[in-house]
Amino acid sequence: MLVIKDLAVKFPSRFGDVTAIEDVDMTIAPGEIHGLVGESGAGKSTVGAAVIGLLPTPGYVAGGELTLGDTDLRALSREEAHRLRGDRISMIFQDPQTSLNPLMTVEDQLVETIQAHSDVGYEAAHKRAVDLLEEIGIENASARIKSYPHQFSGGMRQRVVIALALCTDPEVIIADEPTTALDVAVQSQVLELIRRLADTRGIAFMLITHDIGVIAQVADRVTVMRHGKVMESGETRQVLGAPEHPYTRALMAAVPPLDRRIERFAIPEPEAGGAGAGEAAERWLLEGVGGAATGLRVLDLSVQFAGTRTSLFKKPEPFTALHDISFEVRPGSIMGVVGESGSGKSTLAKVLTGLVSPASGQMHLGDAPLPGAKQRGRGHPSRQLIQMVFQDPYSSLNSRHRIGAILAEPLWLYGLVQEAGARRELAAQMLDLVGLPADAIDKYPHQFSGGQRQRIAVARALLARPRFLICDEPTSALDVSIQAEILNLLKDLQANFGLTILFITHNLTVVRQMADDMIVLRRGRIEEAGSTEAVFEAPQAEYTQKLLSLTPVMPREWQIAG
Amino acid sequence: MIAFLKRSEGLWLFVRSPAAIVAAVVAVLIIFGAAFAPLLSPVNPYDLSSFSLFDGLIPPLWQEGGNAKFLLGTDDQGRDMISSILYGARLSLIIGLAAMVIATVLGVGLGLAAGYYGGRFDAFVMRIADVQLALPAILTALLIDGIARGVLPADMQGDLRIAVLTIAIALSLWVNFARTARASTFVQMNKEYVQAAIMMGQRPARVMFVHILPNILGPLLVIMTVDLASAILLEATLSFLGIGLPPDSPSLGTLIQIGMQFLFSGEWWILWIPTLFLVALVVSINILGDFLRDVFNPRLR
Amino acid sequence: EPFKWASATDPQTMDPHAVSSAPVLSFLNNIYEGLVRRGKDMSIEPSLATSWVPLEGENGWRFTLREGVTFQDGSAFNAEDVMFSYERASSEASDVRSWFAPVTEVRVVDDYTIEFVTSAPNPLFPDSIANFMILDKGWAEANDAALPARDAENFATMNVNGTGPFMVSSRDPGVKTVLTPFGGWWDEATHNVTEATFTPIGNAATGLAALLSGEIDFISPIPLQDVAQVEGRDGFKVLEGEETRVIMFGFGHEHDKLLYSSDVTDKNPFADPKVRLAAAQALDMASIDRVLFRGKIEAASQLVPAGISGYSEANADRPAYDPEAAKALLAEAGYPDGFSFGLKCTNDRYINDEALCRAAASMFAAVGLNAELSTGPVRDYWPQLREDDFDMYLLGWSPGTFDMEHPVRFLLHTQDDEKKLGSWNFGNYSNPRVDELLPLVQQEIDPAQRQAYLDEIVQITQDDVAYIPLYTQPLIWAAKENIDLTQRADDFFMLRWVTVN
Amino acid sequence: MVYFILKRLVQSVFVMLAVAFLAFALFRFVGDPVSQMTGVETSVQDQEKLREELGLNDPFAVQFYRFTTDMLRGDFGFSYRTRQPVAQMISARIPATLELGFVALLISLIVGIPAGVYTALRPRGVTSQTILMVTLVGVSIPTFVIGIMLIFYFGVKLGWLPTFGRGGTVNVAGWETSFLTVEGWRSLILPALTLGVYQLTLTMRLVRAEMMEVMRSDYIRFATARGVPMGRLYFRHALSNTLVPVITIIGLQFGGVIAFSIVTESVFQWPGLGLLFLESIRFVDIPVMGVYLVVIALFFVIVNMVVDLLYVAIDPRLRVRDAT
Ligand SMILES: Nc1ncnc2c1ncn2[C@@H]1O[C@H](COP(=O)(O)OP(=O)(O)OP(=O)(O)O)[C@@H](O)[C@H]1O
Ligand SMILES: Nc1ncnc2c1ncn2[C@@H]1O[C@H](COP(=O)(O)OP(=O)(O)OP(=O)(O)O)[C@@H](O)[C@H]1O
Ligand SMILES: [Mg+2]
Ligand SMILES: [Mg+2]
Repeated sequence: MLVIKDLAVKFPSRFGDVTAIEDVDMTIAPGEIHGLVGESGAGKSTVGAAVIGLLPTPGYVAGGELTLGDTDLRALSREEAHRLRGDRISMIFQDPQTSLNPLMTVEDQLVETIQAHSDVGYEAAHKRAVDLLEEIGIENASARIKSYPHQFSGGMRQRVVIALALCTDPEVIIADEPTTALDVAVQSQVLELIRRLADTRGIAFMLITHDIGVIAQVADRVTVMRHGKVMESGETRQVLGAPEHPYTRALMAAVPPLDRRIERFAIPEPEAGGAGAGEAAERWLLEGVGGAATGLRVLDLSVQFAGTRTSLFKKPEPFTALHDISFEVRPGSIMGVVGESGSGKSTLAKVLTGLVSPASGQMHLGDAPLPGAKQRGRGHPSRQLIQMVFQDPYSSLNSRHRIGAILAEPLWLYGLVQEAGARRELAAQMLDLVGLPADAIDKYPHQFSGGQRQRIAVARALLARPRFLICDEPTSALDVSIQAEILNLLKDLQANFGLTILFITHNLTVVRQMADDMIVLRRGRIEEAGSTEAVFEAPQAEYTQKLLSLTPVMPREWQIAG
Repeated sequence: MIAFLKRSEGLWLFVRSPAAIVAAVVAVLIIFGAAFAPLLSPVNPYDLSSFSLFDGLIPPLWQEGGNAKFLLGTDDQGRDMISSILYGARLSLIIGLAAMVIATVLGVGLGLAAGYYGGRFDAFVMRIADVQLALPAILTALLIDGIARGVLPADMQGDLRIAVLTIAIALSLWVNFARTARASTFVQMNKEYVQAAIMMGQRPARVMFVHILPNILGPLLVIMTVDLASAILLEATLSFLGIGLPPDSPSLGTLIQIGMQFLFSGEWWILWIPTLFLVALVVSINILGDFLRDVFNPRLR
Repeated sequence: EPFKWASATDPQTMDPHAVSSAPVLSFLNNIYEGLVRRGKDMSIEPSLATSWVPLEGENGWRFTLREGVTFQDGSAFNAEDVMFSYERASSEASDVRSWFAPVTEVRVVDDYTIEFVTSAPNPLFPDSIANFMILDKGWAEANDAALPARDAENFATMNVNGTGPFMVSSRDPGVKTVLTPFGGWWDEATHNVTEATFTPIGNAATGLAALLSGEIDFISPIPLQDVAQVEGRDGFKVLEGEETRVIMFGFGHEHDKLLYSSDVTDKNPFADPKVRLAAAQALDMASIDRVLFRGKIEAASQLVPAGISGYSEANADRPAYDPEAAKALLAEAGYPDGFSFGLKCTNDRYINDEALCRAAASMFAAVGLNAELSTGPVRDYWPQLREDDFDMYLLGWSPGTFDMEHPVRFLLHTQDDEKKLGSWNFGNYSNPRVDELLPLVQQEIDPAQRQAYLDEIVQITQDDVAYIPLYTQPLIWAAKENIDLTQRADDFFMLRWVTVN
Repeated sequence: MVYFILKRLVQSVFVMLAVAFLAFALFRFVGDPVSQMTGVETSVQDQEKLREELGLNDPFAVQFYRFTTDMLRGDFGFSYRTRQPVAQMISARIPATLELGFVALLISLIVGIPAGVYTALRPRGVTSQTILMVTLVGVSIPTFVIGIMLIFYFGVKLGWLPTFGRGGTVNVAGWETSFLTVEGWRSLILPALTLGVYQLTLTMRLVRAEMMEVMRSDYIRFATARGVPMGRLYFRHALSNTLVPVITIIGLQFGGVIAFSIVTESVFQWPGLGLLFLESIRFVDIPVMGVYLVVIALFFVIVNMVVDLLYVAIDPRLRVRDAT
C-alpha cells in the first residue's frame, strides 16, 4: 500500500523556490491501477519521481509523507533508497525507444536487474527472464532475449521495459505515460497487459497520462491534477462520470467523442482576447480569397525513398511510402487523413507542399496542374496558395525570430504587402484574429504555450492568403483542452473564408469532429475513403474497423455534451 | 526581448560562478591592455630607437638590480617587458581573433551548405575536411609558411608573416566549425520551421543564414572561444618551431620562445612573465568558453 | 673509459668527400686521416705524409707517405690510395672539389711518394688539404663507392674504413653513432676512450640538461647565457675559446639604389664610405659584448682574428663607438635625418645572430640609420645574397686556410666568376689595388714582404670600410670536470685528445 | 558491411591522393634544395647541373607524376640531406613515434577517462573542480615549456629520469621497441607525459561532457529506477554509451598527437618522425618531407578506418541490419 500525504516538491530557481506540487494526497492499494491525469505541467511526473526518489536536480521534497507499507520513504538514506528501487518500486517511462540501453542485449539488462535484487545465479536469472518475457507476450522468448533493443518494434520494446520493471517483483510500478508514444493498436495491448498484471500479481500501478480515454479504459481510481494541486480524486466511474470539480468537468467537455460529431468544443477557460476581433485582418483575407474555394485532385500518386545502400553492386531497393493513391478534396471542405504511424500521412503532405518529389502520378490544385517538387520553382503560385500547419508547435516556429518577423515573412516573400509598417500592422491584426494579444508581436516563440504557438503557426499560414491549408497532426502535441481551442479555430476559418483543409491525424476522434470526408491510409495505400459519417457509422475495411474498436473511449454516459 | 532575457539568464548564472567572473575580469583586463597597448605601455617595443641594448637584462623592480624605469625588467635587447607583453598580447589576440573569424566564416559557411544540400556536396566538403584533418595544424602552418616563403618576394615576407600565420592557423581550425555546423544543420533541417521556410519557396541562402544560422550559434560560440584559445597557443608553438613571428615584432608566443633561452641563466622574468600572461589569457578564455557551454546547454547545468 | 658526447647536428654522411660541412668534417677527422693534420694549435703536422717539400722546376708539392699504415679493415695504405682519394675528392660528384682547383696534375712517384702539381706557386697548399681524407681504393671500389654519393646513397654513406684512431661500431643516423678505438692505428694513442658515443641534440636546453644530469660527458656548443650556470655547478667546466670566424656586416657596394628604403629610393648611400663609417661608429661593441655575449667576445678590426697568419698588427684598431660622430658623418654625407634601409640576417647560423642584428638595428636607429631588419634561416639566406637582394647583410667568415689570404680571395677581390675570385663578395666591393695585391700575396714566399702586402690590403679596406668587422665568434664547450680535452680553434672535436679521469 | 568498408577505402584513396598532391605541390615552394645539398664552395654552374640532374627543372606535372608513381612502386627516393633511401629513414623512425604516441594516448585514456567520469558524477565537488582547473592550466602552458620543465625537474634536479632520447631499445623483428627494457620505459615517461597532458585534458573533458549528457538519458534513469547497482550503472551503462563520440574524437585527436609529437620530439631529442621532419625542414629535404606528410595521412586514414570498425564493435545498431 503506497500512501502519499500532503506531498510538496519544490525546485529552487533564481526567483526563489518554485513549488511544483503541493498538498498531494493519494493512496494506491495492491492490485489497483491509479490513474493520474492533468494537463502538461500539472505535476504528474513530479509525483511519480518523488515517490521513487528520482526528482530531477535541483528538486527536493519539501514536505509531506511518503510511505510504502511500513517503510517511510523519506527517511531512507541514499543507499537504502537505491536498494529499494527496483526491489519494491519500479518505474516505466514514456518512450520505449530511449528507455533501454541500446548497447546491451535485452538479456543482459534483465539478468543484471534480477541479480541486483536477488541472490541467484545466472542460470536461474536467465530462466526467470525468459519466463517473464513469455508471460508478457513476447513470442519465442528464449531466442529473442539475445536481441538488442533496436531489433524490437516499439510495442515489443515497451513490453521489455515492463518486463524489466516487473522482473524484481515490485509492489508498486509507476508508469509515466507508458503508451503516449505508441500506436492505438499497441497501446491497447500494453494497457491490457498492465491490467492483467495488476489483477494477477497484485501490483499497484500509478498510471500517469493525459489521455482521459486511457484512464477510462483501465484505471480503478483516478486523481486529476492541475497547477501542482489535486483537483479531484476518487473512483474512475465517480470522477469521470459525475465530475464535481469545475476543472474536471471542463476537461471532460474538451474530450472529443468518437461516436458522434459536435459542432464546437467547450473550452475550460476561454483565452483572453477571444476570437471575433481582428476584423481588418479578416477583411484582408477575404479580399484575397475573393470568392470560390479551391479543390485538390490527386491521381495515382506514388512516392519512393531511396533505400539504404548495403552492397556496392546492388542498387538499393527503393522504399515506397505511397502507392498509387488517388483522392479528391472538394473545394471548401475538410478532408481528414488518418492512419497509424508510418502509414505515409506526412509524406502525402510533403508531396503536396513540394518538399518531396513524387515518383509518379498527377496532382491538380483547382484546375491547374501541380508540379512535383523538382519542377515546382520557388516562384510557383502554389507556393503561396498551399500553406501548412505543422505538428510540433515547438519546432515549427524559428525560436530566434520574433513573432512579428515570423508573421511578416510571407507578406514580404510573396510581395503581398510592400511596406514594412503595413506588414507589421497586418501581422498584429492577424494575431488578434487567432486570439492572441497584440503585444505578442515583439515576443519570441518560447514565451508562448504550445497552444498559443499553434495559433501563431496558423496565423503565419493565413498571412500567405492560402486557398488550401494542410494541417499535419496540428494538435497531437497538445493537451485536450488546448486541442479543442485549435480545432475550434480551424473550423471557424474554414467556415469564414472557404478555406479547403487537408487535416492529417492519427486520432480518429479528432477526425470525426473535423472532417467532411476522410481517407484511411495504411502502409502507403488507401484502405478506405468516403464521407466521415459513412466511414464511422459503417466502416468497410477491416483495418478501419480494428482502429475504431481499439480507440479508447469513455462510456457514453460520462461524456458531457459540447 | 528574448535577447534581454537570455542575457539576464546568462547574467544570473554568471553571478553565481566565481570562476567565470575572475576569468572575465582577467580576459577583459588583458584585452583592454592589449587594445590600448600604444597608450598604456611605457615604450613602443617595435620602435628600435626607443630602447637600447645598454638597458639589457635588467631584472624586475623588486629584484636586486631592478630599475624603476622598467617595472617588470627588460629582455636581452633592453626592451621593457611590460611594453613587449602588452604589444605581444595585442598581436597574439589579433592573430587569434582573425584566425578564428576566418575559420568561423569558412567552416560555418561550408558546414551549413553541406548540411543544407547534403548528398554529393556534403560528401565533397567532408572529404576536404578529412584531408585537412590528415594534415595537423602544425603541418598546415609549415606548409603555408613554405608556400608563402617560396611565392612571395623576400621583402614582403616580414610584413605578411602575420597574414601567413593567421591563414595557417585558420585553416587548421575551420574543420571544427564545419563539422559542428554541419551536424547542427542536419538537426535543424528536420525541424519544421526549416521545412516551412523551404516549403514557402525561400531562397536557400536565406534559409541557411537567416533561419538556420541563428539557431546553431550556441555550439559555434563555444567552439569559437575554445578555438581562440588554441589559436593563441598554436601561434606560440609555431614560434617555438621557428615559423612564428619575427622577434622584432614579437607576439606572446615569440616572447616565450625568446625567453626559453634564459630558462636557466638566471633571467627568469624574460620567460616566466610572458608565460604567466599567456596562461592567464588562455585559461580565462577557456573558462569563459566552459561557461558559455553551460549557458547554451542548460541540461548540463 | 666510455665517453659520451653531444652536439647540435648529426654528420649527415660518413663519406668524407660528399658533404663539405663542419659537422661532417669534424666528425670524420676522428676516423679518416689526411696527408697532413692540424695540431692542438691549428698548426700543420705530418699525418699520412711524413714530410712534404715544394717541387723543383714546377709549381706544386711532393709528399712522402708514411709506411706501415693500415686501414681499419686491415689493408695497407699506399700512394695508390692517395691518388684514388684525390680523384674521388676532385670528381664532379664531390663537394670538396674546390680544394683542388689549383691542382693541375697528380703523380704517383712510387708507393710512398706522390706529387701534386699546381697551376701557380701555392705555398698554402698543404694547409688547404688538412681535411682531405684518404680512403682505401680497394675497399671503395669493391663496395661500389668509387665516387661520392650525391643523390642516392652508397656504401660509404653509412660505412667507414679509415686509417684514423677510431672506427664506427654502430650508426643510427640522427640518433646515435658509436665509435671504438682502432687498435692498429699507426700513431700512439694518448686518449683513454674505450667507446665513444655521439648523440645529436638539437635543442640547446635539452643538451644542457643532458650534460647536467650526467647522461653525457661533453657537449658543444652551449649557449653563452648558460655558461655561468654550468660553471657554477660542481663537477662541470666550461671551455671558452675563440673560433677563427669573424662576424661582420657587408654592404651592397655596387648597388645603385637601396632596395628596402622608404625614403631614399634613387641612390645608394652606402656607396659613400662616410656613411659606411658612420654605421661602424654607431655600434656599441661594449654593450653587445656585455649583454648579448656575456663578455665572451673579442672585437674585430679586420676579417681575420689576431693570431691567424697574415693578421695585420698594424691595423688592429676598429672604429670607436661614437654616435655623435656618426650623426655628423651622416649629415656631412647629405643625410642629416638619416635614411632607412634593409638589413638581412640569418637566425640559425651564428651564435646569437638574430639578437645581434636586432641590437645593431636599434643602435643604427639611434643615429638615424633606420634598419628594416629581416631575419631568416640560413637555408634561404645564401640564395638571397647571391641574388643581390639586400642593402646590408650579416656574414661570418672563417678562413679555411687559417690565413688572411683566404678572406681576401673570397670577400675582398672583385667578383670574377671565371677565376673563382670574390665569390662571396656579395656586395662586390672592388678596389683595383686590392685586386692587384692578391696574386702577389698568393705567390710571395718571403713572409715579411707578404705581410707588407696584406697590411696594405687591410689598410685600404679599413679606410674604405669595405665591411664592418664586429667580433670573433666565441667557442663555448662544456664538459664534466673529469674530462680532459682540447678545444681547437676550428671547433673540431678530436677524440684522440680526450682523457676521462 | 563490405560496402561500408569499400566506401571508406575509396574515400581514403581520395584523401591520400589529395595529401600527396598537397605535399608535393607545397614543398616545391620551400627553399632551394640544391643550395642545401651543395657546400659553400660549389659553383653556380655545378648547382644548375645538379638541379637538372635531380629533375627539378622539369614541368610541375611531370614531377608530380614521377612523385606519385615512384611512391606507388614503393620507391620513395633518396634524402637530399643524407643520401639515404627515404623509405629506410622513415621506417626507422616510425617505431619511436608510434610508441610515444601510443603511450601518450594510453596515459590520456587511462587517466582521462576515469577523471572524466569522476568529474561528471561529482560536478560540483572540490576535487572535480580542482582537477578541471589544474588540467586547464596544464593545457594553457605551451607544450615546449612543459617539456623543458619536466626535463629539468625530473632529469636534472631529481636525476630520476633520462633527459633525452629513447634509452635502451630492443630490435624485435625489425621494430626498435622501447617497451622491453627498463631504460626504454624510463625514457618514455617524460615525453609521453608531455605529449599526453594535452590529450588527457581533451579526453577528460569530452568524457565528462558526454557522461553528463548520458546520465540524463532515459535509459540511465530507467536503470536507476530499477535499482541497477551504481558501479554497473556508471561504468557499464553510462560509460559505454559515451564511447562512440569519445572514440570519434580520439581518432581525430590522432592528428593532434602526431602534430604535437613534432614539438615533443624536438624537446626530448626523441628520434621519431617529428624530429626527422623538423631536421628535413631545416635542410629543405623535400623527399623526406613529402613522404612524411603522406605517411602521416596514411596513419590518419588507417586510424579512422579502425575507429569506424570500433563503432560497429561498440554499437550493435550499426551492425548488419536484420529484418525486423
Ligand atoms: N528540473 C526542473 N527544474 C525546475 N522546475 C521543474 C523541473 N521539473 C519540473 N519542474 C516544474 O514542475 C512542474 C511539474 O512538472 P511535471 O513534469 O511533473 O509535469 P507533468 O504533469 O508531468 O507534465 P507533462 O504532461 O508535460 O509531462 C512544472 O511546471 C515545472 O515548473
Ligand atoms: N526522407 C525519407 N527517407 C526514407 N524514408 C522515409 C523518409 N521520410 C519518410 N520515410 C518513410 O516513409 C514512411 C511514411 O512516413 P511518414 O512520415 O509519411 O509517416 P506518417 O504517417 O506521417 O507517420 P507519423 O504518424 O509517425 O508521423 C515511413 O515508413 C518512413 O520510414
Ligand atoms: Mg510528465
Ligand atoms: Mg507524420
